[in-house]
Amino acid sequence: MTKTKFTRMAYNSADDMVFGRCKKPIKTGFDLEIGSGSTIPEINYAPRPEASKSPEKLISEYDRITNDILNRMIQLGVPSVVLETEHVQDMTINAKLGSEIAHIQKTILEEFYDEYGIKCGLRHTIADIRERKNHLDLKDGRFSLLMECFDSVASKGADLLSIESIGGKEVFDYSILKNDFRGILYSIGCLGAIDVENLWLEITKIAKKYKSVPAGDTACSQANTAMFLAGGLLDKNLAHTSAAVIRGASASRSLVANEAGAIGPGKDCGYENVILKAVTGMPVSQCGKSSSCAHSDIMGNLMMQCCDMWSNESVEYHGEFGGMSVQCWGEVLAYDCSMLNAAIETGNDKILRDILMVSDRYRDPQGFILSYDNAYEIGKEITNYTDDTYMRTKKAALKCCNLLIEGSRNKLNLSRFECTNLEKLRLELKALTDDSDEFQNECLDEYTKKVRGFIPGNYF
Amino acid sequence: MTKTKFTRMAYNSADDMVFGRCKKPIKTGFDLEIGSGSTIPEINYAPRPEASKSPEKLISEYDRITNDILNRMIQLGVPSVVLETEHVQDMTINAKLGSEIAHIQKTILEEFYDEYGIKCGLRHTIADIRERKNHLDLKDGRFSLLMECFDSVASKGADLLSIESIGGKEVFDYSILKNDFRGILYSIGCLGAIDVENLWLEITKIAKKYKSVPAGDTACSQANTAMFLAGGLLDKNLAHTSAAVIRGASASRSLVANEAGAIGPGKDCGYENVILKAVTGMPVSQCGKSSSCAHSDIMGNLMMQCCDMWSNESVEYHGEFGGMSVQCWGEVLAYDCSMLNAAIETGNDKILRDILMVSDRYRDPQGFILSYDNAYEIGKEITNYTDDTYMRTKKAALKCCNLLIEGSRNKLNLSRFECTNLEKLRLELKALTDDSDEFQNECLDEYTKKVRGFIPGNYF
Amino acid sequence: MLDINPDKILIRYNVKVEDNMTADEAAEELYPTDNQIRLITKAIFEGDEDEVISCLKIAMDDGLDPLYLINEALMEGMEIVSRLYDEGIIYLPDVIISAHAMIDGIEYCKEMSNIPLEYNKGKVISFVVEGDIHDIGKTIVTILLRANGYQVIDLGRDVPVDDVVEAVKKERPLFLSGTALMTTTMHSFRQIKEKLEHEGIDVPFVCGGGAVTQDFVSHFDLGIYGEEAADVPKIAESILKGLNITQLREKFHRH
Amino acid sequence: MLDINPDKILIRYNVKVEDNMTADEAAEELYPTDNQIRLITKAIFEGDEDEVISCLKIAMDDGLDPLYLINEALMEGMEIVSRLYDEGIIYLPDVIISAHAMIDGIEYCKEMSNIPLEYNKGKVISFVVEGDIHDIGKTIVTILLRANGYQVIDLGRDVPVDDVVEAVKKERPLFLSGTALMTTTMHSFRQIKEKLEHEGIDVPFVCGGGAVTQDFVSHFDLGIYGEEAADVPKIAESILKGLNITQLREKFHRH
Ligand code: B12
Ligand code: B12
Repeated sequence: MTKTKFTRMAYNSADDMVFGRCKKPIKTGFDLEIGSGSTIPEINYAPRPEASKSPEKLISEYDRITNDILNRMIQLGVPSVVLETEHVQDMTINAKLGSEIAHIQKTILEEFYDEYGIKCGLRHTIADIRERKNHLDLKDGRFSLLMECFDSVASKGADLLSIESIGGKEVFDYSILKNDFRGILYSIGCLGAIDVENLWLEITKIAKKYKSVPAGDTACSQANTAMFLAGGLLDKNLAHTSAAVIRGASASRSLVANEAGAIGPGKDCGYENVILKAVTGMPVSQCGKSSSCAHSDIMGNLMMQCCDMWSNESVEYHGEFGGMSVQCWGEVLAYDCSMLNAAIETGNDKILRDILMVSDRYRDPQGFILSYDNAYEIGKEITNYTDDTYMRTKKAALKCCNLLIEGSRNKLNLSRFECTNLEKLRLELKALTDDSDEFQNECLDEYTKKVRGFIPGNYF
Repeated sequence: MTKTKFTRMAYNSADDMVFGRCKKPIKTGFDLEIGSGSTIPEINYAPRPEASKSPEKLISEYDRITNDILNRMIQLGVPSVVLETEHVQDMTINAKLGSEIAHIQKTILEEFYDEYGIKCGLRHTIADIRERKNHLDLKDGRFSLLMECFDSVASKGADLLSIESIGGKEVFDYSILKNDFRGILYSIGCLGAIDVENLWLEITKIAKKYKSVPAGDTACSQANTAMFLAGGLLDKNLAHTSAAVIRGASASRSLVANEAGAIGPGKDCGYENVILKAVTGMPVSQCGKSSSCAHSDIMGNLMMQCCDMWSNESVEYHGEFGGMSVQCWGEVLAYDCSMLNAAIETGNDKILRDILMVSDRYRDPQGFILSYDNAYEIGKEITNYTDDTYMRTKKAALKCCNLLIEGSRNKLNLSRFECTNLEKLRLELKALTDDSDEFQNECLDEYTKKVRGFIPGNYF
Repeated sequence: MLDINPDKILIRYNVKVEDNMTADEAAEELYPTDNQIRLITKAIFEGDEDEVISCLKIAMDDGLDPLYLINEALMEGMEIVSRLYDEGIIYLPDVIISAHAMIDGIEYCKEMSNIPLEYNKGKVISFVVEGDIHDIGKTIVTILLRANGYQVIDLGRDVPVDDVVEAVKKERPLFLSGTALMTTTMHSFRQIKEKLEHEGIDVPFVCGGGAVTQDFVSHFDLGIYGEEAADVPKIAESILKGLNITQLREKFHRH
Repeated sequence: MLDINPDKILIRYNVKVEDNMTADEAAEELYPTDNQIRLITKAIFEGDEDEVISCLKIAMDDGLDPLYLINEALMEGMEIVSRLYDEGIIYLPDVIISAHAMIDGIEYCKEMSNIPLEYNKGKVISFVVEGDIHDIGKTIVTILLRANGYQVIDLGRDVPVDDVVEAVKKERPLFLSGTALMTTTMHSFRQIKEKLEHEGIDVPFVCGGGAVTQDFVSHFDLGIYGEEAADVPKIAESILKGLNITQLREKFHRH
């Protein structure tokens, strides 16, 4: 059973949401306070291709990365920073490797904290290794392996624990390429939600044991896959209206982690986090403009609107004229945060939030949906159906459609193609039953047949 | 003889200066308007090491870079963009190579303009090739070679012409490592100023011939060398107070280009441009936060305060997860500009300007000096001594000292070392004669003896 | 809350350049004139498999040869689809639906043919490297190749180096298509290439996926880098035409 | 105009960690106890060349050996200077001034010595690559090496590959120190290295400068990458101690 139910919004109005501040700030790491009045850069990195040749090389790579980042932060006068290490498979499967890296990083953080008093913390995002060559293996051996890794990185000092869970991925991958929203909702609202709950009930226990923070999940495997397929304005793999609706719906899935005990800051790549913040009042990490090293989205500024941590998602470790890549991108993040913090300190946070938001509000349907006022509305749909993850996902999706349609009558300039797609989508969603059991039973049948590799036992 | 004299400030008060708008906007390229109500990203790049193996490879490298950048701008919905190509020696010495590249780039810009209507333009910054192994060769053969290259890139469609001139470098390099401010002022205020005038009287003629824009110079070889030596907060090669004073003084040198006919936007790396904008009302390009690919400064946000174009200075062309490096950094610039433009459109430009400025105002003496109000004050010193480049340089430098001393009594928290350095510096400057001829004669003598490679004939 | 006139700060180029023609109209202009063939290509375009089969049936009843129908109707229809996708007029899901209709059509033609009909332009092996589970790009590549008439052996994701090498040895494909999305996994490409070389197998190796860069791929001899899934069928065609690695790189390396 | 309380948004770590000791006090703690030697090291620290010479004179009059004075007083003083620079207590211009005083002192000792005195720890060739005029980094490297007792042959900037190779052949230095600040010029390093190899010369090649990355340098065998000018004397010392390339990289490659 999940623990917390979010039956009402954490904020009385959308306008109360700002960056750098949330209803439920947290303390962790070395003097870190997240969401209590300032934004914090969260720097992410990926080892060079050569570095994965041996465990020693990999360990030393993270050692160097960590030192480089902290050195640059000191050179710039940055008061606080979070480092995120996203595990690659080896580091999770071989928990000793992952935790050795956590240990080394934490030791370096401590040195810098002792010498300079820089506030800092370490997030480890465990790789979801439950995907095998032709099917998912969500509950058995691989599940224990995952938990073993969480346990050992937490024991070695990782302050924030996260995962990008893959529950529902098999059905999603099948459906998204066909624009089949029935399958998409089933993946997000049913399968995904079930798996997230299973995962986070356990992760929360481990976090408690070591006093680390169960930080949260993301619907990366659904909403970000869609966002990437949608791509830039001229890409033609997926209508951006579809991607926008999937994003809105995915909040329902990510929220389950918080219901199961996660307390934020959710993973940077969860663009749906702004909805989660509205619902839970917990701090969030976001990426956008300053993660263009990792990917291109079309709401780069907007994503700053309500962030508590601001992240570059990931950059390969290599040299640039201005230093190592992690230093350059870390510097961008640090200045972004400094700007946000200056706005907070001078009482201009809401104005800056709005400037950031309007600069992308009409750039793309995805940004429109995630504008904090709209995000808030989507959150309300979700809190209306607390106990039925299917219905709340469907309602969130429908709300997205309606917001977009309304928006398109106003300043949101949709292409003809997007309009057609949107209308089709809305009708398809409307036609779906309101009866969760009925929906699930039908889908179970249908997708077991259609999707090779969909094993119901992973969920039920 | 120089043409224009700036005897009074272009703005009645510092507060009238904002980003995206200037008193003397210019039109160029394909529908570009610079400084007339919106900021524009200016994207810079450097070829991969392999690409310089042959002229063909180099040409194709710029072809790819140009296409990549424009594609990304379209994908993001960016309305206007400038590309800057900084020549490497070969491209200038071999003017055919440089102009072939200009031609290819311009052709690509035209294609994109025709297909999408994106407003765009091309800057070529010619390499100052007048530096030989052991001495400078400012006036003779190499000067003509320079002008030949300006002529041919302009004839092939480069819209904006620039150079980072090196006049005075020999004496500066000698003096800076000894913290000898006498030599530093001589380099900037006398030698540099003379060379800049010689250069820009000619460049302006060429620009006129082809209707391209004589955009401006920078005191890179002095002020940026100092800034780089100063480095981050913990670096120990040069006191940041010295670097700040050199920056302020260097405006006097860069301004000579505008007196000789340059009409902006000055080169991105001229951090002194804000002072130039205050004096001339011409548009400026700046770099800072989003040029951390190229270098680290400690005033990353502040430099956005009054920019008309916003630049990444330079990034090596290579792959990142998010695309090619030029696309990723171009994206950062584009979002930054979009934020600035959204502030303009919603009438919040001054608030945002101030947020950006205060976020770095007290981070470092250099940022403090360049805060627009202080920059304006320095500009006033310069306009007070229009006809005497030595005196205006000295007065600007002294003004910097006084501003810093005053600042340090307030919120600018200087280290003990910086305070000592600053006081020494101020006394040294104060002790210098007010008689320009006397100063120049003495220095000519002194530095001819001291500096191997200082050839007076380069200037007189 | 602030609001803004977006036209002042951004341009939705997708809207701006959207053709006045609808996709249907654009396709209409491309259908062949022969009515029978036209109906089949149209059914392919519309992704209507039932319609494809029933049109094929009629055409065969009228004496048209199954192989002829594959080449002149089914493949032709799919070419229209690919072209409109390339031109940005239709979207990937449309392509996928059409591809399924086409594949059904081909199956039907095979069944109905008197002589055994082995229709494909060439065999391709496609996989995601060891340690990597990001497979949606690979799936798209596979679909587009099939849509263009290639037989694709899809090895799946997280495929061990040796399995790839074995498959190549066994199948001797026209080329090998590899996907990797992580810096830490793409070194498998190099291992595969070395093992293939060691076995003396000289098969073009096309590589792509999120983390893979042209520079990385350029460092090994058999490699061709492709940026988009849509490049793969084009590369395939060039390989069929006999272009060598240098020529392929010349043509497809954009950065 | 807005204003702000900066303590809320940034930390001036330089101010925060500034030692309570002044540079003079820190140096005071490091001077040797012997008073004659102490005076010389102090004069070096203060960069007072006249004082250095007059102290040396007195010491020699008292019978101290010039070579002994170089090693125990001048070099010792310079070591204090280098150490305080490394620790961030004094700044580069101070080092430079001290270095000049030390070099004057060495010259004086040489003059006064009965036996011909060739004092240096080793010979180093330093240059900026062809096509590159960014030379201030090289100048710093040169100064710091000299300050640490090395004899530096400074070839200047924009130095053709062949000139470097010739100089190495002629001078057979302890190592070669190259600077490059542009991606387009640093390939000279590779050329120099190849030519040296071709001539069978196996001299450590230390490379640095703005555009040079550790990855680039790691790709050729003789290369050691250094990030800061201050690393060069340390690398020099390690070379003197006989560390090989692998060990040097292990020690100095930070990224
Ligand atoms: C969605 C996503 C996921 C989804 C995958 C869903 C799926 N069905 O594949 C999920 C959530 C599962 C996931 C998980 C992880 N991910 Co992930 N993921 C992404 C993301 C955001 C988008 C990838 C995507 O789907 N793109 C859309 C598809 C269509 O694009 P594509 O595959 O690149 O294919 C296109 C082209 O490349 C081309 N193409 C593809 N193949 C081929 C082949 C040939 C021959 C050619 C020519 C072309 C070609 O065609 C396609 C369309 O044109 C990327 C970001 C990025 N920049 O790529 C990160 C990314 C790849 N992931 C990353 C990471 C780190 C992970 C995790 C390890 C994180 C973690 N610790 O949990 C885990 C993996 C766990 C594990 N077991 O190993 C990193 C990799 C960093 C690195 N080290 O290199 C990235 C870059 C994100 C980042 N942090 O910046 N991820
Ligand atoms: C100042 C500067 C100039 C000055 C040079 C002044 C001088 N006295 O050297 C001037 C104005 C002349 C100049 C000109 C140009 N520059 Co310039 N310049 C710079 C800048 C801003 C700072 C360089 C500097 O002085 N740094 C301070 C010194 C102390 O640092 P350093 O040399 O790196 O040395 C340190 C370490 O590297 C180390 N080190 C140095 N050598 C060695 C050796 C060894 C063995 C070791 C271990 C360590 C080591 O010690 C030092 C201190 O610790 C850089 C930016 C950057 N990111 O580097 C651009 C930069 C190098 N320049 C650049 C360019 C393009 C140019 C021009 C071509 C531009 C143009 N078109 O006009 C011209 C050159 C014209 C020509 N004829 O070729 C680009 C190069 C890009 C590329 N392609 O790779 C850069 C990177 C700027 C950018 N655009 O991003 N430049």
